[in-house]
Amino acid sequence: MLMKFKVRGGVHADERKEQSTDKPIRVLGIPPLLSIPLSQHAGLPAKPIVTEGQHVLKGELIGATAGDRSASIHAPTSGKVLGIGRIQAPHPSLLSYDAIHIEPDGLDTVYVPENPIDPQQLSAEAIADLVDGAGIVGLGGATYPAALKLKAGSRQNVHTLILNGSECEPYLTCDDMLMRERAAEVISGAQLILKAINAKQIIAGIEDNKPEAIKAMQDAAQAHSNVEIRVIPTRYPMGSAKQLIKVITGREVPTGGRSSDIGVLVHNVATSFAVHQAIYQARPLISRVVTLSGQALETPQNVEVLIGTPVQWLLEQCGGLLSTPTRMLMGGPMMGQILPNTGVPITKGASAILALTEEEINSAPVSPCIRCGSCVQACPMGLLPLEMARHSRADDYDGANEFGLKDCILCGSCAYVCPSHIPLVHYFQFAKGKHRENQIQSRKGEYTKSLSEARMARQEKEAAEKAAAKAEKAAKAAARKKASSNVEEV
Amino acid sequence: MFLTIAVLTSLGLMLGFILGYADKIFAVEEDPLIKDVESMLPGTHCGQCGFTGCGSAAEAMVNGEADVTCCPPGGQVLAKSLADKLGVSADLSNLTSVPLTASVEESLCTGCCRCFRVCPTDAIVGANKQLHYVFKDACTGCGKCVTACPENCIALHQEEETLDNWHWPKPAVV
Amino acid sequence: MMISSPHAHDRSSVERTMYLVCFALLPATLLGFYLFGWPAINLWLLCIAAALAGELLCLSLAGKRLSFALDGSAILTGWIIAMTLPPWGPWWLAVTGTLFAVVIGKHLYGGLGQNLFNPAMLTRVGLLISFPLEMTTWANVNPITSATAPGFIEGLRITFVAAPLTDALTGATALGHVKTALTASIPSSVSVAEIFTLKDALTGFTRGSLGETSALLMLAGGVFLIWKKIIQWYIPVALIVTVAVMATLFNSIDSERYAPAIYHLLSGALMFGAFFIATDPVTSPSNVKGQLIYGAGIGLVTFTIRTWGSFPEAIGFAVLFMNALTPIIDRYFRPRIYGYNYKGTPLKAAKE
Amino acid sequence: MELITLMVGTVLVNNVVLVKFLGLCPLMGVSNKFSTATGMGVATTFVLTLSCMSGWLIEHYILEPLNLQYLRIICFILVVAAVVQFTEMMIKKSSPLLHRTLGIFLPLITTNCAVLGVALINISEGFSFIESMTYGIGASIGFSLVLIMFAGLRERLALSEVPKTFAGTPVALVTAGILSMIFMGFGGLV
Repeated sequence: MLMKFKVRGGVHADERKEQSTDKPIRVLGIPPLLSIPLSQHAGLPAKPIVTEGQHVLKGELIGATAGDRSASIHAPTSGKVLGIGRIQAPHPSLLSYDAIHIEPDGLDTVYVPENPIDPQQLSAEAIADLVDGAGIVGLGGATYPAALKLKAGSRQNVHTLILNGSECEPYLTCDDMLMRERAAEVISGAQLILKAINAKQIIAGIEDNKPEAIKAMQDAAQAHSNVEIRVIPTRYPMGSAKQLIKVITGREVPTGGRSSDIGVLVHNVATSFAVHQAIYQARPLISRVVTLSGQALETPQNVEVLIGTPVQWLLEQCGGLLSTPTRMLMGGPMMGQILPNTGVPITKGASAILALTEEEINSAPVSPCIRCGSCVQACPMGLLPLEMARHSRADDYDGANEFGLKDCILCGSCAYVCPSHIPLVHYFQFAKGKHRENQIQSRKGEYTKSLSEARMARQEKEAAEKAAAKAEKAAKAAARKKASSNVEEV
Repeated sequence: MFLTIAVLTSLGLMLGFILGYADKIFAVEEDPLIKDVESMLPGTHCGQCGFTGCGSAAEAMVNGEADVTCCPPGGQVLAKSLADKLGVSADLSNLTSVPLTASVEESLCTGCCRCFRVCPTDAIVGANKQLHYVFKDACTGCGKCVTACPENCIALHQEEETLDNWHWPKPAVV
Repeated sequence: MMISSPHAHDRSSVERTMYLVCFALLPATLLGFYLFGWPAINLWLLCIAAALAGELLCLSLAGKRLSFALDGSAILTGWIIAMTLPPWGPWWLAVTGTLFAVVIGKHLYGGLGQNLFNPAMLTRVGLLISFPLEMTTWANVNPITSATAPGFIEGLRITFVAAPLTDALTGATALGHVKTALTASIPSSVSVAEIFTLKDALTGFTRGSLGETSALLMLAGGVFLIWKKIIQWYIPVALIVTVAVMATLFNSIDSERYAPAIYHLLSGALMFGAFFIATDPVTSPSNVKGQLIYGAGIGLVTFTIRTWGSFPEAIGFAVLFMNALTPIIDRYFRPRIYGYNYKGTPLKAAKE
Repeated sequence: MELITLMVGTVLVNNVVLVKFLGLCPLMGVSNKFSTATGMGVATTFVLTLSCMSGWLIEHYILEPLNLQYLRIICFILVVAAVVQFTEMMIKKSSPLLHRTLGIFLPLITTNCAVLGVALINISEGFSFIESMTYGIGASIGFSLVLIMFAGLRERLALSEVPKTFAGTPVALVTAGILSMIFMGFGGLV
């Protein structure tokens, strides 16, 4: 019975969280330049609706949703739009993407919507629309547009909303501090989400290494009957939605399905705080709490920072760098992306900026796999990382899929414990990419085949019609000649 | 001497009967391997494999005259599935898996309509004296339009790398 | 720049794994040196040197980094082979055995992590079949401090000049004695009582291979490795439990014919095999279910060959036989993937 | 009880492939893919048991009364060929995929020395009908066991970086040698 509520595998990374929890969340000022990327969420990039030189106010819509899977973006402060230009993306591919550049005027005048809404008697659909209008995305790191989840949740009968306060990645303390300082708003945001998906209860999962946060949330939850604070064991990757659902409800999300298939929806605590701000303070998602940590940083701390703030300015606000870091990361050390340079902007999904030294990364040259099986023990999804890597290295992506590549959540536990320091997650991302590429190619193959068959059919039809027309003309001509010859005989 | 002949022939006859009878029970039509292979080929009859159409290419592959990697539009995916189907091994090195697509240089196109007539998958849209455009999704990179265009304003390009179609490269093998 | 996540790592490494296993072998090896004196030390040094030489040769041929030779896997293989050899064996036995293990057993299959069979056991079985006499002359115990023990020069002469050892200096091991007694249809209860005393088996003061004599030190080394998470307990426990169950079962049926469990567990190389050889990560299955079956299989085959087969010590054959079955075990026994049921079909969405 | 020791003897102790070295060409030819190896194992089991039984019948009811023992090999080959043809038709009907992957090795069972060898050994050992059947089944199980085990090993070998000169069949032959060395451990079991 115990196994049902226990997460399998996972690792015990040394947390190093205490560096950034001694100081409260510091609200930063306005940077000299803001560049808000158009695609900082899962799905299609937003469509810019402002032009160069236009003056925008704080919280005004500057990018509308494009298509059904997208999210809108808003101006973090009042200022002049410098234009829509390319900017380096916080992504290891060194590619750049479009972003709206705003030069703040420092007045910070707030945009007041014409028809202010009364938060009390909002219907479920209204909440979902407001969340969509506020451009709220999952702030845990997946950046999936929250409104889509709410709409999907309300259609299927979801009975439980799980608040993800586990924050299992080392160094990250933004959720922890958020819960400590703003537990009431988090819970009121969760009530709104609960209403939007007409579920019955809220369960907040918080790891047992955050006692202050647990106490704060429990105090805030006293007033609500349908809220339960569940203390869960500290183990990476507890924060992954599938693992959290397994520990709290004992059920597993079917493969290929969504959590709403088993009546559960997971939202990050920061997301529910953003929902609270969007509904009660009519404040779209224009800022978020980011952890700044790592030994190469002068003063590690948590800051509330505007979306689009350049990382360089952010580091300067925190006393700059002690030494040049071996790697600058956005996100946690286990799933975070390496930053090409510090000119990149803070996006909605940026939960942390880490400046790590070699000692913290502890990388080493790769040696051959000795099939020791510690990666199999560490995998929370029960896959066989050594076999998947072996097949990916031999370019056999179907073979890798047979060992569960499509179920891999890229959490990094296997690569963390591999004694040979093999870049397993790198292999799986490579294999997943190639597999998707092959699928797109074969789908395109079928599509072009149907096109060419349609073309050939059309050409045959046209040839047949032409032949028929010619035959008919010839027959008519023959009939006319015969008719004329009859005329002569008569 | 007579006995041995009698025994052997009777044994042979008996076994022959059993096999003849068994043949009727297990009669199976000739499995349409060639048709199977042809249905796997892109079917655009583009001729890049050196055969007139996909049918003759399939036939050549089945009886081993052509290598399974002789079909560029199919790319590595097709070569691999053909190799599995025919139980042969295929070295995929010479097949560039990077798909090429045609694109029209707007400044040079005079709207002569020669290209979209030869395109096997109707991937080019355009009218007389109008600017022509190539639909990337429908284009297999067969290159017929490039030869057909008098102004040579059509060229095959590699897809431009964006954040969506970017993939992780393979880690350096130790 | 194309460095993917994760950007953190625990303290494990191949070197740490290999050298920790060597460290766990140290007590038994030192006891072996003490019991069998200088010839044992010579053999041990020869094995380690031959292993390193073979490794460096193959690495340079394969064009790989020569620093791989220091990752401890070659030294460990040489060390284990030394532990399985008869203590006063000739020098060429050690050198050919170790070279065969490192070159054919490991590098022919592609180097570390890709060999199909445990190199040490490959050598033990190979030598046992090709040089049965040398591999079964077991020197008597005479501690290095005692007068009768050969000195340094004498030790070199025994190892290198390899004059046939007089009968006075050698005798049968427990397993060998019981096996020959059985063929002369002396009931094993009698022959076991003659040769096997619990104290000797535990402390190691009995004839046997260079490092395998003391079951207690083996057990201690094994527990140390499990505690340090270098090996998991599944294979050793499965192996020991299977042998114990089979032995007590048959012993209860016919105590004359079949030896008791304690004899099987503490004699020969069973403890050594269970903790150090069967748990070789490269050639054992990679997940829990597979490891349990693998361990039980080795136990079963060991007991069968020891009881009915013609070879007294069967750990080598059993491990290699199960190594050959490992790819099949890995194929059919896999952990249940999240979101699937035990049969591997996806879980159905709840229809509330 | 006696039959069980005969069975264990043929499967493990004097295994047809690894100790008697019969049937090596399918071992090398078919064992690079697991599915073809299992298919081949099943086909050979079927053929071998049938040919053992018919071999015994022919020997004791036709050849001996008419003392035509010198015809034994020809008759056995005739029977084996007929049984193989029969199996080929059955496999072609039941699973065309297996039929194509086995390819040339299916009709080659006729020339598989294990099949004819076991049938002849049955006669020279003077087994009764039941014994010859168990011997046939034991031999074919031993053959399939080694074939499947070998296929598992080769599939793992296919992905490892074996040095170029040894890649493919040479390393497979070395592995087969090691396997027969392992099976020597079962010597004296029966």
